Amino acid sequence: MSPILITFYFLAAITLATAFLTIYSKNPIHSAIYLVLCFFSIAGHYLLFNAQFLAIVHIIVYSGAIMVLFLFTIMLMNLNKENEVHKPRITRLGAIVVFILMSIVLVTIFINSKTIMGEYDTSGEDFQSIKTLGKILLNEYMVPFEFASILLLAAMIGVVLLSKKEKTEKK
Amino acid sequence: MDVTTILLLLLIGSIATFFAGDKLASKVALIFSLGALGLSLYLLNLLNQGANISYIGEWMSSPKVSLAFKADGLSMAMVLLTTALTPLIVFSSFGNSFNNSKNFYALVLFMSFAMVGTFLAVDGLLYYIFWELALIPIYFIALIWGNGDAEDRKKAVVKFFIYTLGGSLFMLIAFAYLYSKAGSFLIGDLYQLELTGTEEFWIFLAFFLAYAIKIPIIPFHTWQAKVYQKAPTVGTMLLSGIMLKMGLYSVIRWQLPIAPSAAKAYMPILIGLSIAGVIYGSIVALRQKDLKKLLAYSSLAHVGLIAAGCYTLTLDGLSGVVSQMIAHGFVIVGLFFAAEVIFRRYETRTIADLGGIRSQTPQFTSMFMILVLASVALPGTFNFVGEFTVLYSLSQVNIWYAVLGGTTIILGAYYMLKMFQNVMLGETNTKVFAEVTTNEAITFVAIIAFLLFFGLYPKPIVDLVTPSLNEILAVINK
Amino acid sequence: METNLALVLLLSPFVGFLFNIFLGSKVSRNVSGAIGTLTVVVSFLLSICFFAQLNQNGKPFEIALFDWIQVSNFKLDFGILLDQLSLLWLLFVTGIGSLIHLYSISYMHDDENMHKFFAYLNLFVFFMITLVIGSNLLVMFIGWEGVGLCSYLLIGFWYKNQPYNDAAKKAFIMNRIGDLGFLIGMFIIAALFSTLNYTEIKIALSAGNADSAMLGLAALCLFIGATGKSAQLPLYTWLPDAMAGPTPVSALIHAATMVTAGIFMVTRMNFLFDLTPDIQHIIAIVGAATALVAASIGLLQNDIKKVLAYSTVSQLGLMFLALGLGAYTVAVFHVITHAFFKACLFLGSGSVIHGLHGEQDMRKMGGLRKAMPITFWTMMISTLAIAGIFPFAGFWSKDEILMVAFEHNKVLWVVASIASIMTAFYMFRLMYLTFFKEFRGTEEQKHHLHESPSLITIPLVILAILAVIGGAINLPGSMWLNHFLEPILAAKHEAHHLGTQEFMLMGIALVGAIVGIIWANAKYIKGGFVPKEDADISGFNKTVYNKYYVDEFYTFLIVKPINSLSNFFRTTLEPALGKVVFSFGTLANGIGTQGKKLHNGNIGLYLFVFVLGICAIITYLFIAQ
Amino acid sequence: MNNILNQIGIENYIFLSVLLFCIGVFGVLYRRNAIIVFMSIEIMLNAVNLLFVAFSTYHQDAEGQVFVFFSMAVAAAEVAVGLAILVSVFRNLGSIDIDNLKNLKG
Repeated sequence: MSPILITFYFLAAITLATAFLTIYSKNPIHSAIYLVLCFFSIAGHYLLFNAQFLAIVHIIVYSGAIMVLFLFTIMLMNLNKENEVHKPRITRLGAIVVFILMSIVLVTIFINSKTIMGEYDTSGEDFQSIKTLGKILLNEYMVPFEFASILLLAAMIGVVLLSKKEKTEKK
Repeated sequence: MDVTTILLLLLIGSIATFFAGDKLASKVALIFSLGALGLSLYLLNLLNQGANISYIGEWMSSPKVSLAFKADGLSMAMVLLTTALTPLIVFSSFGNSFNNSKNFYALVLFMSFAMVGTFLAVDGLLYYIFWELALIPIYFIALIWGNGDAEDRKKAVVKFFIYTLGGSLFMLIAFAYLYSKAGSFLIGDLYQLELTGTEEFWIFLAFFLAYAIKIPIIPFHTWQAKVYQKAPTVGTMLLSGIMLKMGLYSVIRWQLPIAPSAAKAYMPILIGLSIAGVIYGSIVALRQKDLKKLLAYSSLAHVGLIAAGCYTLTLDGLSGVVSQMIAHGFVIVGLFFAAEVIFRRYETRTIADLGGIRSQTPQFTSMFMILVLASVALPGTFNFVGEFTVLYSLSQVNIWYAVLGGTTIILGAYYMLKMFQNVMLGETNTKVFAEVTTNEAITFVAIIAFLLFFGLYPKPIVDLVTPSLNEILAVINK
Repeated sequence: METNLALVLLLSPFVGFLFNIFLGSKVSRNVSGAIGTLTVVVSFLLSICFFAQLNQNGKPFEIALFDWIQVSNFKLDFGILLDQLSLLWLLFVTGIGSLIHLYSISYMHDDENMHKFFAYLNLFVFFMITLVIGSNLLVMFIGWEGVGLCSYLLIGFWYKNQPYNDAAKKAFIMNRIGDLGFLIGMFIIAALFSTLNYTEIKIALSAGNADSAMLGLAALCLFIGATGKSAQLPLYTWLPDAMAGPTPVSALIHAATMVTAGIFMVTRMNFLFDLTPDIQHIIAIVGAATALVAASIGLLQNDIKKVLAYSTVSQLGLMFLALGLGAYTVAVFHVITHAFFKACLFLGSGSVIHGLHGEQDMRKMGGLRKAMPITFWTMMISTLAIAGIFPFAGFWSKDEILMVAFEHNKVLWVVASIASIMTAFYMFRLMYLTFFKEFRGTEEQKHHLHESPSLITIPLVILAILAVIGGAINLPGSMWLNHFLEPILAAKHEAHHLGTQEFMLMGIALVGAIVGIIWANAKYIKGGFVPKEDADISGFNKTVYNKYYVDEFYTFLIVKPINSLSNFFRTTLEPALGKVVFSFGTLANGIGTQGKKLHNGNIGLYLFVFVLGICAIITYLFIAQ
Repeated sequence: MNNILNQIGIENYIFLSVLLFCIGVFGVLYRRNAIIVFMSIEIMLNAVNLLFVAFSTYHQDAEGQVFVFFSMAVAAAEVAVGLAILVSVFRNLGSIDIDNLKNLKG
């Protein structure tokens, strides 16, 4: 067992556990906190791959921006009570069955597809440093990159419109 | 100069009519439809001189669809039928006033445009588009300007629309399949396809559903009578005079040559069904209470005979079919117009409420009488030429077909004369029946003159269509 | 030149028709009548010219005017053929036609639609000429249908009366049943020989390699056509009803000309019928049966025109009997003599009806001899002729038929003889009831009794003269008609040499006719018997009086079922078919209604289905690989 | 530079991603709270992103990472809009229980 493998198992365990707890916690606040942990562990995986740029972006976007949004929303709705009514038993049972089914299907498929994969090779080239990625993003993916900004702008405007209190109803 | 000019003229006419405003609409429509008639006569002349008036252009590359309009004798005969009837129909409606007449006449011209397109297109998908396009204007014409209770009318018209559309979908499927085999929608490529027996059967069946509903062949006729009754007379004329000929034309142009061995194999069933339509339509017509419905069923009977002629797969059958299509187109338009003339004066189409008109209006009586006689195929009218040739071709296949199909001359005389007696004869009606106006008389005279002239000298029409029918028969018998 | 003359001959009545239909209402009645008559006279004169020419050189005149209908294996032209047969027919059609036109000027003088009457009459003559002079079957068919149309128009001439219209419609439809037979016959012939031209068919037939079964079928179909037009069993019922038309129409169309079209056609196609002996038997039997049935109905009719109508049917039956026995000339001979005396009888009855202002019931006539002497005498002559009294025209022609029948088949001879005796009886019954004894009508009618004007009586006199001397054209000695028609009818029947047997047969026929007359005399003159009111007739007499209920039988067997079938189709089958179509719509609707329940808005459920769907798709894709 | 996968193996990442994804699915199906459902969706998204990065390393190619970058951008937008919708739903219904959102009923 190399240290890297141990790190992987450790991170994987955290990822799965926190993900599961996110879903399982009754208190939305707890869920959110577990989710943050989950995201951090995923960022760890990225670091393990030496994908520094993504790791940092991930932390900024998910753990930073998105989680803050979640938390704000939860606070805004005052949902920190454990008052959620559970779904009917049959639905929960169904959910578990579907979960297992999905896992089996996907795992079986990946196991069976393994033969197609080749050896792990090392090109030796630098393909994922921030510098390289930056070049790729602003050359080949220039247009999609700009579109992404437009998308974000549109989302922003949409959100403002959506969350504005409707005055027409009162009139 | 090629055939697309007719299409363009009609389309422009339709738009121009729409923008002409309600007051001028009918006149603009008449001018444009007359123009189309003149143009098609000119093109016919060119065709007879041997000029190439077909047009083939690119449209879509994938799927490969081209703007292919081919004019041979058969197509030109049908185009002439359309362009000759359109001005007549437009002119016949001068005595009526319609709300929003600009829309109305624009739709009439648009329908004419679509029908001419159907007769000319030789690319499967293009043909299909025109075929369906023709349905849209008649839907609105019948729905908006029809008569009778609005709910009833809506029911009948929507049923008609969905029924015919549903039938045509099978045709689309057939075309899609044929395209997958041939890689092209062009009729020439489709003719050359070598299909297996099963394939031919299914393709034939798909075409048959589309055409049997449109023609209509029993038992697919249930939409017909109600729509004819509810539609405004102009709509009824368009439907019975031209639109149902689209089905018959398509049988000759598309169904038979593409799936000839199926047509040969199922000939007895097809002819039997068509002739059953003749007898059934005649018998149902006997006891109809509504004038337009009676004419609708008479149309069913006549068209049954025409369809039977199509499926004989002989030159006589097909040329008789073309003659009979043209003759029937004119005579049924005339008869519906007579019903309209009566309606304008008496506000009713119920046969029991009529009678005793003859003594008040000798001119109208004579013209109506001639139309009735033409419809029962009296020798000397064009209908006789058609019916004789069709019955002859049936007798060549099997003499009993001719005997059974020939009952139309007995039953047809029975219901038409009964109708005429109840509508026109008898003690003078208490209500005043004004003599026909000049406009009305012109319409009648034009129709009658046409029927009598070609009844005595049908050669031009037969000569026009024979070469193209021979080509089609060559494909069928290859 | 000849072509032009032939065209004038054909089109002259048509011009009269056009004139009367378009301008008739604008000119005076007499002008309209005169033009109508004149155009027919022109045709008559031209027929005489052609006849004289043909008599001289013996060459028939044939010309094809223009192509008409073209089918794959042959072409049909609009052809004219003027040979012995057609000219013979032309002569009496246009001749009697002219007389009847002349008669109509006076007879129809008070009718508001007189110009229309002449228009239709002219049109009829036009179509009749077309029928006769066509050089192929299809041109004959134009005329054939055309005269049917004119018959329809003229029977229903008084269109305000719906029963008259019914009669007209009935005539047209009955004729059309026959026409279908004619059409089918033509189709078979066309299929066999690829032509409809008489001469070409004849040539093709003489080659003699045609399928005899098909030939028989063709002959039978043509004969069915003839039964429709010539009012034979089983299609005769329209003719008595056709008496609803004005009397000149009955005389022209339903006695002298149109109804003989069937005989013309069979004679025309004699070469075909000669090859099909089975069909000839059928024709003979049908003819004899018709003669007997119609004569027996005629015995008890009270309407003066109905009696004449049944007499016409009966006489036509005799002609068909002759045709069936292959004696075409004899049939033609009887057609001509019959045309003379029957036209005269009808016109005479018209004169009587005219005199009585529309009364047609013989029970309300009587004693008219003194008031209408010319009418009486002309009708008397014709009655003697039709009864077969020596030496009037009818004697010769009817006697020939009986002789031919005697030679071939004794049973047919007996039937025909009985029919002749009946004829003599009912014709004299008609005469006695109408002209003898006292007048039985109202006082007012009696007051107005008068002889008809000269325009009516002149044709009567001419026709009566012809009825006397008409037999001369084929007297047993000279046999002019036989010789004249020889080019057309290969003379199978050699002229009878007048032996003992022939004289004996003539004697028997004469005695039979006299027996009939004496019987009538005994009953109506000596016994003073007047037929009972309708309600009082009973027993077998009632059956006969009601024409054996044939009309009722047809109504019950054909018209009623078709009408109830129509009702059934209209009220039951049509909606049922409609429902079947609608059921597709109902089905789609039902699927929609059920499917709507799945869309209950529960997002959880949607997600479940969604995920399961993904699983299924992935699995499928994986397995498919 | 050594390929990290030589030591861990791509299978491990695949299983990790699959499990993570399935947990996300489970969450979506299991919970009624719309926010938690939303979080589950984020988990699923991350599982996929993780796989992208793993394969990017496997192929020694940056394309996968670029794609992840874009998907993050989209996710950010989506979360913002989604949460805004939730807020407005909450404002109107006073609850974000997805079983209450039944207006889609046909």
